[in-house]
Amino acid sequence: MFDVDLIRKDFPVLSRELSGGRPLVYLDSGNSSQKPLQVIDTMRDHLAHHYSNVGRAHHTLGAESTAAYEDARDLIAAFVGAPSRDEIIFTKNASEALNLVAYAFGNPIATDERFRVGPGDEIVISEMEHHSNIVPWQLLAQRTGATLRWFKVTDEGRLDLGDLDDLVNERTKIVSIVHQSNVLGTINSVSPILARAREVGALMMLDASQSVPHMPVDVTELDVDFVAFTGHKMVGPSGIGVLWGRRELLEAMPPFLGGGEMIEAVWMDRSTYAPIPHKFEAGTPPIVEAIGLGAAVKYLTGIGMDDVKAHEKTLTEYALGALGEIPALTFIGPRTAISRGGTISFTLKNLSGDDIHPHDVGQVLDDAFGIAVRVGHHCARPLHLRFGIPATTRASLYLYNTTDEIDALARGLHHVQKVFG
Amino acid sequence: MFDVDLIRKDFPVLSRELSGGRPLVYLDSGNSSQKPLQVIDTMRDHLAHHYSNVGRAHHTLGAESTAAYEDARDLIAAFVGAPSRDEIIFTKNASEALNLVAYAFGNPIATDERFRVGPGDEIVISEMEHHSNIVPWQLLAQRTGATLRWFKVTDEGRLDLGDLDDLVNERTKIVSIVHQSNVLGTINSVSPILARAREVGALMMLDASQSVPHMPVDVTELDVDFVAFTGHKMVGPSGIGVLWGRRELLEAMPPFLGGGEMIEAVWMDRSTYAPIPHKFEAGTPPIVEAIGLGAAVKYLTGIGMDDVKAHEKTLTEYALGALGEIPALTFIGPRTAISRGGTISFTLKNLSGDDIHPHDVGQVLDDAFGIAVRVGHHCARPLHLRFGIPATTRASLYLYNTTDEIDALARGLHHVQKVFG
Amino acid sequence: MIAESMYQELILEHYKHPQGRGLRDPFDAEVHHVNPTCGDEITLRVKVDEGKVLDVSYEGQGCSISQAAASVLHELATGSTVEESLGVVDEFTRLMQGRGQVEADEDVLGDAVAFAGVAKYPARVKCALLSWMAYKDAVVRSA
Amino acid sequence: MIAESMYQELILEHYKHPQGRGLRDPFDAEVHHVNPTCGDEITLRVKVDEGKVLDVSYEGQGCSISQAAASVLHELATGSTVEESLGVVDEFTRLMQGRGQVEADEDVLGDAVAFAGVAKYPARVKCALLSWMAYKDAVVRSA
Ligand SMILES: Cc1ncc(COP(=O)(O)O)c(C=O)c1O
Ligand SMILES: Cc1ncc(COP(=O)(O)O)c(C=O)c1O
Repeated sequence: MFDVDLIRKDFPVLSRELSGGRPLVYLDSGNSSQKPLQVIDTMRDHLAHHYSNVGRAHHTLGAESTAAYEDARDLIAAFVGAPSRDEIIFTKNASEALNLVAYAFGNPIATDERFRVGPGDEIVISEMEHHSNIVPWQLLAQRTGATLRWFKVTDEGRLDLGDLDDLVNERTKIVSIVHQSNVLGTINSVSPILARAREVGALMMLDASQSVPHMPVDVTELDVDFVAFTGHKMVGPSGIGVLWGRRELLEAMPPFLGGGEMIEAVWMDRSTYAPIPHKFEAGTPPIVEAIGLGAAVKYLTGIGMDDVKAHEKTLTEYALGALGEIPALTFIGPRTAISRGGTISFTLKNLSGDDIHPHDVGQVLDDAFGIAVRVGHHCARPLHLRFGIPATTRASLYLYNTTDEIDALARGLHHVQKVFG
Repeated sequence: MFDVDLIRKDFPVLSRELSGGRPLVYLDSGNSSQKPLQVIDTMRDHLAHHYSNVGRAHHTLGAESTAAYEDARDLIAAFVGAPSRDEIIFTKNASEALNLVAYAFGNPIATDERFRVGPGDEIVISEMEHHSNIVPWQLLAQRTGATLRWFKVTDEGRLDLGDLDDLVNERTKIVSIVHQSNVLGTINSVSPILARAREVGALMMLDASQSVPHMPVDVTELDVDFVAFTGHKMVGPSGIGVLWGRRELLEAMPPFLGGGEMIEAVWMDRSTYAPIPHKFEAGTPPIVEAIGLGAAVKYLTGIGMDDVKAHEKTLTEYALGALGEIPALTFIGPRTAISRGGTISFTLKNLSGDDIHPHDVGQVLDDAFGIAVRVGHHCARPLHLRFGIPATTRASLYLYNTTDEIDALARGLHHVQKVFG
Repeated sequence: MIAESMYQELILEHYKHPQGRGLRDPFDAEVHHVNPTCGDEITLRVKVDEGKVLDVSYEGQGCSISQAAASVLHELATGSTVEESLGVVDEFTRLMQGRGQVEADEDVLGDAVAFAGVAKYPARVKCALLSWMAYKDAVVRSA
Repeated sequence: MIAESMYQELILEHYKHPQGRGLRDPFDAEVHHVNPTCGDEITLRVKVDEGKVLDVSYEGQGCSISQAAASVLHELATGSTVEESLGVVDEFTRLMQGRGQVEADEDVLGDAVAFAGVAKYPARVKCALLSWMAYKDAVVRSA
């Protein structure tokens, strides 16, 4: 049984009192989530009693560290339904995972036709992407002369697939799209885009940084080619991210970072590379961080991702209702809890109709009530440009949030309107 | 006063008993070091009470996390004498730092002449490099058609500078050399190479992964252009490394990984980039890991790097003496403690003169006595090829090691000779 | 509201009743500065005569911090000497970039000391500095 | 020496007294396998007749695990059927790649069960498997 009060006890920071006696109301999990004791103590225990470098273990600590690190890979593979544990590549965050794939294209070392990119070739993203799924592709386009194109976003905050057949065409090498928007909350439906990508022989990548933490995600069912996500948003530690990719593609890609662990044999003038996943894990990996992420997915699995999703859906409906009643509050993103997650962005005016800058909203919420929201463009500036606003206020919900906290937010926003009235 | 017994109390794992009642004798710090409570608890406390994403903080936890993360940058800048904190770039390990610099070269986006690389241009490394300072340059050479060249190593395990003027010449774009060898222990003298590099207008990078943990290193004094090192070898956590570079060069380099935090403004078709250090820190950084590394350098500074160095010198002299008495043991690397650190590699025969494979040496040391050494090529296969051996056994010393542990190693090696006699 | 709040009464006052707002003639230099990360903008003019700042006029949009900072700047700079005012700019910059660890010199800063709480929030420091950097730029160009 | 030691008496015995070592004629296939990470090498020949393994002969260098594994392989495979021996190879591979979490089937593996402790050390698994993979390869080529 999902019991949010019990869950909250696992997260020490949630019972913290901020200066001035403000209880913490953490509504910024879309930015980064808090960590349960189960994760924190797993990391602490490993650091204190079992730590060593992994991979080339010929001693007890090395064997323990390696086992824990590779067990984490198993746990994560199972968590996202990867057909093979070898397809789980540990990176430092989702951004590295996205860059890793982007750097595989147009690399003179790449021999596989699918990764050749030059002038005339096209890369397709969307207007609702996080900068981490925009800039790597811009850089790729600049390096190779390829053309970057993108899906538009509708006024309701959905992907505009009207020009799908034009956008994704025979020149397209890869389509990389966010699974759940970190601003709008929109969950994109993958299959129509994937079908078109397959039709024209393009590869498809999903930025699942905001979906894997919040709902059951199965890469086999999704059937795309690459999926990126990040540990710190899913009750795991910072410093660890994941790239899942199809074995066959990962094997066809050139190496990215060179160094220890990713090699098979090295001579001064040439090298051969280790099989996946190690081929893409150069140097000492984020060992304790991977182990922490393993503990995180164990924790989430223990609770059940279906229940996490259901809880967040209830909260989202409640929040859309409660915030929707605030006069002069405008949602940016879907107004109903259908095909959307618990990431709720909005703009706010005072009762005379003047804009209140999100910076001011966020700071007063924190100052006065200890409510943590994110304000700004949330690393999705083009999306804000599209809506003609410099910034929004964003409340993002997670398994440990409550309707009381949403009530507190609503009260806080009324107060903000008074302060800047 | 340096007191190794007190220091050992800070490292919980050092009082661990392995199965069968073996006390742990950890002689594998060159691979990865153990962590003191000061580091472990700093990380734990941050994760449990202050954690949030950094950078765009508009709430209390965000401000606390950002302050801790940026304070760590200050601590590390001070630790290596960086002229400016902005020159300290957090990476996931030393390997990423080395790759970051290698990818700056021959990138079509690079506009600065010094980073243009193509056929006819040369890159110089050495035969004693770790794979992480070989493979990135091989990949660069393959991407661009440039030529990779290298210093040879003498029988004593020193860099052979005999052909310095030929190797480093007008065609050389960059020289990247290890500061202290992770196999031989050799500390390379930087100035003759640097002088020649300056003469011909080449840049110079140091792989200081094995020097920064073990002696005072001052990047301003060294006067090179780039220095890479890694947290996990200097009593810090996994998942964090550092690139130091001259401001002027870091500013001239193209961005490496694209994404959140490294931008100034993003449009769909172009971006401008944040000033250093953030320009090279795409995505959510290893926040808690950087904070842990800050605690690590605080710890090392508290003890004093001069004392750490002196302690290790004493141990190294003792170890060279004690192991030197074992019949049929051959050192690979300098036989005296002059210009060398406490990384001691060797091969071993049994008393009938047959080679004992290092794998067997390491495993029996662990099995029988709980002694952790590293065996294999230590990610420096070309160096082993140069000495005509597939592998060595390596004992690497750190501030928490004792002469008793070296005695245990010597006894252990005698036992190994008996087992495989 | 807690004691160390960033939102001092004074900041809100200046935000709601900005001093000297509006672009005026005559002027020696006009600059336009933008904070691309949050979209705050300011257009600022200075009129200088014999080392004295005769007017600082401006128009802009952004959060209360950036707007109030421009208003306070107007008050402090107008009527003082260029040299004095640049001294205040330097002290204000030092305070803002001190990550909450720098003690503000109230004698130099006057009302601008109300912004001390901003220094703890790196993302807000740029808001506070926007108009001040624009002013420095404008003064240099007016010379 | 501790109980769960990787160095079972049996492994050391085979290492010190390798069975069937040396390259012999006649043979149907010869292969040469290398473990590039640690430099272990093996040259291995098989002689097969009507589905029966008549001889497995080999020459190699490397650590005790890789050498003993070849010796044990020789004992198990020689005289058995190709099919049976490949079953043993599969079970041995499963054990080695089980990261210490797989229960060995002693009935199938016989003496090779002594290598169970190796599975905990990923870096050593390749040593144990070197000759067995070479054998599988040779059998395929001999067909
Ligand atoms: C000399 C040297 N360079 C580079 C590295 C790579 O460091 P990391 O594995 O942290 O990337 C190491 C250690 O593994 C090393 O010893
Ligand atoms: C949708 C989306 N993609 C990518 C990222 C980047 O993740 P990270 O910062 O861990 O690299 C984020 C979060 O910041 C995100 O929300």
